[in-house]
Amino acid sequence: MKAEEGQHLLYQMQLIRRFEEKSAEQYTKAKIRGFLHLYIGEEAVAVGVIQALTDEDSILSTYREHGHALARGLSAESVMAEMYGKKEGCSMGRGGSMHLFDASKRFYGGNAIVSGHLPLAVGMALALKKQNKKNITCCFFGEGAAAEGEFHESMNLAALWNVPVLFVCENNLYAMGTALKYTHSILELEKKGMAYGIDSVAVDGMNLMAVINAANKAVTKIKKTGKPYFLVCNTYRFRAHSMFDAELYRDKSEVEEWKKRDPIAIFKKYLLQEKLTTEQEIAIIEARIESEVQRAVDFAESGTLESIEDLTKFVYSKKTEL
Amino acid sequence: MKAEEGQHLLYQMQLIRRFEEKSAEQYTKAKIRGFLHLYIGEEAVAVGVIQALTDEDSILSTYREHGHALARGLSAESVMAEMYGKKEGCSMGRGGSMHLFDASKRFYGGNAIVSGHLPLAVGMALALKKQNKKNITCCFFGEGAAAEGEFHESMNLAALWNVPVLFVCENNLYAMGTALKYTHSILELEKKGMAYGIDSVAVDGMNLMAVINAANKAVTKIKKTGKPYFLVCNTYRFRAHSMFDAELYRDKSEVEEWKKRDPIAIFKKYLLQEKLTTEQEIAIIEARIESEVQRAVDFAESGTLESIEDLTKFVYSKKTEL
Amino acid sequence: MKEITKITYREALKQGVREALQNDERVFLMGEDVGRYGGAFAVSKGLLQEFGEDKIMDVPLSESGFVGAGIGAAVAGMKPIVEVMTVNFGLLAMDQIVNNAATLLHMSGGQMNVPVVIRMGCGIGRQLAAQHSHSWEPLFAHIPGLIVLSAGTHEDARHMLAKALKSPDPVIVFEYTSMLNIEKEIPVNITRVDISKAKVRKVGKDISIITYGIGVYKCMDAANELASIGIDTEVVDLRILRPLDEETILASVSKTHKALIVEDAWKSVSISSEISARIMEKIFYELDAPVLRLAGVEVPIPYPLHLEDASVPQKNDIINAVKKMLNHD
Amino acid sequence: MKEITKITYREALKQGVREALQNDERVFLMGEDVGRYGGAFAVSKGLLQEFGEDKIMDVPLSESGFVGAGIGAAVAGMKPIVEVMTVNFGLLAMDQIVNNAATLLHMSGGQMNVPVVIRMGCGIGRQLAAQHSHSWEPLFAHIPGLIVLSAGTHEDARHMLAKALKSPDPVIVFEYTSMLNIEKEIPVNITRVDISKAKVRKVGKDISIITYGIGVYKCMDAANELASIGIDTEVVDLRILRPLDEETILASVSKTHKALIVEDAWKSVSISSEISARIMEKIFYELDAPVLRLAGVEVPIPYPLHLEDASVPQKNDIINAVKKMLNHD
Ligand SMILES: Cc1ncc(C[n+]2csc(CCOP(=O)(O)OP(=O)(O)O)c2C)c(N)n1
Ligand SMILES: Cc1ncc(C[n+]2csc(CCOP(=O)(O)OP(=O)(O)O)c2C)c(N)n1
Ligand SMILES: [Mg+2]
Ligand SMILES: [Mg+2]
Repeated sequence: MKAEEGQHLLYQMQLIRRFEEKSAEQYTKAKIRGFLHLYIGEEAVAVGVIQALTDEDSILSTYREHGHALARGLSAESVMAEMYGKKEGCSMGRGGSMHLFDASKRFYGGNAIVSGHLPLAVGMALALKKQNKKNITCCFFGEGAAAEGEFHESMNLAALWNVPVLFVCENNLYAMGTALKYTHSILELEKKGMAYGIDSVAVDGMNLMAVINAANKAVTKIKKTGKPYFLVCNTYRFRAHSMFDAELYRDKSEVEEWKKRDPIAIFKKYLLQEKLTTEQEIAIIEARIESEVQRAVDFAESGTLESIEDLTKFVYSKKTEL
Repeated sequence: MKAEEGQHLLYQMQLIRRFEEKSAEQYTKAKIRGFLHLYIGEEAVAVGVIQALTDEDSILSTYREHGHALARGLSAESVMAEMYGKKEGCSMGRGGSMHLFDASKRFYGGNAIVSGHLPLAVGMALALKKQNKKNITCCFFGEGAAAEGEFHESMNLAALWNVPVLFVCENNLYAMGTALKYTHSILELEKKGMAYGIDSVAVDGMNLMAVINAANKAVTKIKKTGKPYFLVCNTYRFRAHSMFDAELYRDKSEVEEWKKRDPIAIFKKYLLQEKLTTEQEIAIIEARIESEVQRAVDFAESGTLESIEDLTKFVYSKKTEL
Repeated sequence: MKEITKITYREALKQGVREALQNDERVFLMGEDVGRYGGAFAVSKGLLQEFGEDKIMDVPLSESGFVGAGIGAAVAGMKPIVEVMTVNFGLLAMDQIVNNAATLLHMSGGQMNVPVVIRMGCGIGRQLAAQHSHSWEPLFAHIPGLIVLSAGTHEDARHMLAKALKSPDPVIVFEYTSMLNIEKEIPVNITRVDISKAKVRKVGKDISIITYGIGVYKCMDAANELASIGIDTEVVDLRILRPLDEETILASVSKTHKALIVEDAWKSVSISSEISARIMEKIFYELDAPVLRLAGVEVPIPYPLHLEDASVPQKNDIINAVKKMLNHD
Repeated sequence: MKEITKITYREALKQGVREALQNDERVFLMGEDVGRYGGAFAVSKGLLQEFGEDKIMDVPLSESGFVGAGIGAAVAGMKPIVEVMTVNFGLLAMDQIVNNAATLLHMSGGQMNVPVVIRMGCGIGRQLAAQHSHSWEPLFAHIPGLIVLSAGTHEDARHMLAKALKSPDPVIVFEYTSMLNIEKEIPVNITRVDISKAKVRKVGKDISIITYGIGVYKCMDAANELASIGIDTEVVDLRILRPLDEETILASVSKTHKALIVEDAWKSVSISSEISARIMEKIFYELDAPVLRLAGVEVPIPYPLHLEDASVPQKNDIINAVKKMLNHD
C-alpha cells in the first residue's frame, strides 16, 4: 500500500465517523428527523469493500448507508442536505437518511425494507450481463436481512443465472435488538452461501486491511468467473440501532469490549507502524474533515425546501405518455 | 415386515393409483373440474412416510395431495365427492381437488399456493410444543417449493424454535415444466437443510422399503430430539403436471425410463419374493380396490350440491361475536 | 360515576397486551424485537421479564414465515398475537394473511378456524419517508374473511385487543405510531368496547364527519372548533373497517343529510370510496349535497415535514371542507 | 377500409409479446414456465425456440425474487416483461411491486425510472377455487406510482403491451385466463390502442354501464340484449384502472344521468367503489338516480360451478339491474 492510498482510506473512514457524529448532533437539535441509523464502528466494511470497485460498478445498500454513500464519493454536502430534507440533497430531499440515491455515481439507495434490495441487485447484474458489460453489482445488507425469504431467492437466482453480484453481509451481531443467535439457527453465515454453491468467505470486518484483501480477492474472482460471491464481514455497531433505541438487549461492557477493536484506531496504528503516515499528517486530515463536515452542515442549512405545489412530483415521470 | 402390513401398504399404493386413474377418467368426462394434479408414480412417498406417523400427528400437503389424503385414511368416497363439488366431500365441496381437508384426521390440506403451507406447519408444531404435546407435524412439498422464500424462513424458524416438523420434499425433478437444474443452483437438496443445522437425508422415493426406513428413522430422531428433520424423497411423476400440460419439457423416453422403477411394481415384487403375499392375494386386493373406487364414484354421483343461498357460508364463523 | 385516568396511547396498548397474557393461557405475543428490545415502539417493554420467553417471542426478520406460523399456531389451538412491527413490512406477509388466514375456513368447508390477531403499527407523522409511512387499511379491508379494526382512540387502543382475541376468525388491528406519546383521558370503569360497531364520538346535526384511525382526533378537534362558530357536526369513528358497520353510518347521514369522509390513506380505492358508494346506493335520496372525501394525496410519503404534512388532510382542511359544504363563511 | 381477423385471446396476447421481442433489443420475457413448458396458459408457446434462452427466461418459483429482479433489470436499462403466472401468486411479490417499483422514482427524487411491465393472469371462471380465482385489480389500483391496465378485449390483449413497454414507469397488465380460448374479431389495420383512456365500447343514451376486464364482454352481451327490448345503454370499458380516466366516465354519465358499475372483484373497497365516489363528488347534480354497483360476492371463490357462477355478476344480473334502474318491466 502506498502512503497516499492509506491516508485516503483513513480519511474516508474518519469522514464517515465525524459526519455521523455531527449527524447525531443535528438530530438532537431536530435539524434531522425520521430514523437515523449510524454506521459508527463498521466503517472498515464500506471503505474496504468499495475501494475494490470501479466507478462503473453499482452499489445498493440499506437504511444504514451513510458510510457507503460517502465511501462511494457522494459529497458530505449532498448527504447532509438530504437529511435536512432540502432540494439540494442527493435525493432532492424526498428520501432523508434512509434513502440516499445518486444514479450518476451508480449508488442505488438507501433501501429501508430489509432485504428488499437484494432482488434488485440480482436484476441489475442480470441487465448488465445481457448488455455484455462486465461490471459488478455490490449489495450490502445486515445479518438480520439474511433471514428473509428474499435472501434465499436472490442467492439462488444469482447463482442460477451466473451474474456478478457481490453480496456483502454486514454481520454486526444484532438486528435491532435481536442477537444473531435468535435470528439464525447456524451462526457461521458463510455456510449459507455454500447452500447455493456460491463462493463464500467470512472476514474480520473491524480490520480494514483484512476487508480490503478479502474484497479484492472477491472482486478478482467475480471478474474471472462472472459469478456471485458472498462476503460476510463480521463487525459491530458501537451506537444504538437508531436514535430511538434504549439498548436494553446488550451490555455496556460488550460494547466497550468491541470498542477496543475500533477499525479506525487499528488502521491508524497500522499506518503509523508501517510509516505510511505521521501524527502530523493525521492531524491535517482530521482538520480537513472537520471543515468538510462543517461545510456540509452550512450547505444543508442554507438549502431550500421544495414547494408544496410540487408535492406530487416524482410519482410518475413527466414523459409518461401512453 | 409382517404379511398383513405389507399387503396393507400395497393396498394403499394401489388404491391411490386406481383412484387417480379413475379421477382422470372422470375429469375427461367433465365430472371433475378445475385443476387436477395426479400423484401417479410417487405413491411410495406418501405411503412410506405416513405409515411412520401416528393418528395424533398432523399432516399438511400441497395441491397434489390425493395420495396423502388417502394414505392418511380419508375415504375414497369423501375425496371423490369433494372433487365432484358435493356437500358430502371432505371439504363440503368448497375446495375441490386442490383443497382436501379433514380436521378430524388432522389432515390440513390441500394448499395451492406453493410453499404457503410451510409456515403453517411450523406454527402448528410450535403450538403443540407449547401445549406440551409430543406429536409431529409432517409437511409435504415439491422441490419447486424449496426455491420460495417461505422454505428458507420456515426451515430457519423450525430450527431456531426446535419444533418437531418433518419436512418432506418430494423431488420429482420438475416444477411444472421447469427441471430441477433450472430451479436450484445446487441439485443435492438435502444440502439445503444443512444450512439451517437441520438433519437432512435423501432417499430413493421410488422404493417403498427405503422410504419406510428413512421415515421411521426420521420420526424416531424427531421424537428423541424434538427438532425438525428434512427428508428429501427423490421421485418422479409419471403423468403430466396437471390435466392442462402438453409435456413439452421432457422426453417420452425419460418417462419410460422412470416407469421401469414403478414403486408399486417394485414393492409387489418384493412382497412376492419375501413370500409376504401371493398373486392370488394381490388379485383380491385389486378387486377390493376396484369396487372401492367404484363406490367412491357412485357416492360422489349421488351426492348433493350446496344451495346457492349458502354461498357466503364459511366466510366468517357463525359464532363470531365481537 | 365515571372515573377517569390519563394514559398514553402506548401505555393503553401495553395494558391491553398484558391483560390478554394474564387472562388466557393460550395467548402469546410474537414479533420482531417484542422481547429483548422491548418492542420497536416500547409497547411490550418489560413483558419478556414478566411473562418469559415462551409467551414473548422474538422472531427473526421473516414476516411471511412468522405470520404464517402465527396462523398455524392459531389453527392448532393457541391464541397468538402476532406483531408486524409496522404495516410497511406487512406486504411481505400478505400472501399468508389473505390466502391462508382469510381463506382456510372457507376452503376447508368450515373446518379450520384461524383465531389469530395480527397487530400492525401504521400511519404517517414521523418523517419516516416513502417506505415507512404507509396507511394500508384499504388493502386489508378489501379481503373477505378478515376482520379489520382500527384503534383511533386511547379507549380502543386499551380494549380492542381483548375483544379481538375472542374472535374465532382472523383479526387485523391497526395501531397508529404517531399517537404513541399522546396522553388522553379514558374512563376507568369501562372495560370493554363493542368492536362490531362504529362509534359516534360526537353527536351533531349539521353534517356527518366519518373517519377512523388518525382521523378521529383530527376530526374531533375540527368539530370542536366548528362548534365554536356554531356548526354542529357529528363525528363517526368507523372502528371496524371490515365488515363495515353500515347501519351506524347510514343512520348518521340520514339524520344530517350531509357527509364528509376523512382518512389518511391514499384516496383512490379506499375506505372513503367505499363509504361514499354505500351512501350513494342506500340513501341517495337523503342527501342534501354530494358526499365529499378528504383523503391522502396520492404520493409515496415524502421525507420533509412540510411535504409530509401536506400529504394528508389536516384539521384546517377538515374545517374548511365542512364550512364549504355548509356554505358557511 | 377496416379488415377484420379472427383471433383467440391467447393468440392476441402471444402476438403482442412476440412483436415486443422483435421490436426492441431490450425486451425480454421472464416468468415461471414461460419457456420450456410453453407458458402456463400456452401464451408463450414456441417463443423460447424462436428467441432463445436469453430472451425467454424460465425462473424458479420465487415471485418476490424474480419480480424484484425484473425491477432491477428495468432500472439498469432493460425492458423486462415479467409474467407472474396469475395474480393469485402476486401477493408474494407485492412488497417488490409497491415498495420498490412504485416508489423508487419518488424516493430517489426522480432519478430512478422503473420501466418494468408485469403481466398477470387473473379472474375466475375455471373452477380453480379459493386460492386460484382472485380478481385483485383493486389492490393494485390503490397504489400511486403504478400504472394498472386491464385487457378486457382481444384488441387490448393484442396491443396494450406495446404501449405499456413505452412507459418509463411500472405497468401492471391484467389478463383474463377464462377468456383465453375465446375467439373474436379484431381489425387488422389498427395497430395501436390508447391505453391512457377509457373506451366507450357502445354508445347509448339511457344509462352508462361502466366496467373492465371480464366485465366488458358480459356487459356488451347484456347491452345487446337490452337493445333488443329498446333500452339504449352506453358501455364504458375502463381499460386503465390507475390512473383512472375520469373524463370519459364523467362525460358518459353526464350524458345518460344514470350509471351501473360492473366488476368481478369483491365489492368492498373496489374499483366500482371508487368510480361511484367520483361520480358522487364531481357530477352529483347530473344524476337522475343513485349509481349502483354489481360486483363480486364477498366470499373466497368456491369450487363448484353453480357457486362459482353465483359469486360474480352474470349477464342476466346486469340486464335485471338495468331494467330495474330504468323502471322497465
Ligand atoms: C422487512 C422489514 N422488516 C422489519 C423492518 C424494521 N427493521 C429495520 S432495521 C431492522 C434490523 C435489521 O437488521 P440487520 O439486517 O442485521 O441490519 P443492521 O440494522 O444491523 O445493519 C429491522 C427489524 C424493516 N425495515 N423491514
Ligand atoms: C406461489 C405459487 N406460484 C406458482 C404457482 C403455480 N404452480 C402450481 S404447481 C407449480 C409447480 C410446483 O412444483 P413442485 O413444488 O416441484 O411440486 P410438484 O408439482 O412437482 O409436485 C407451480 C409453478 C403456485 N400455485 N403458487
Ligand atoms: Mg445487524
Ligand atoms: Mg416437483
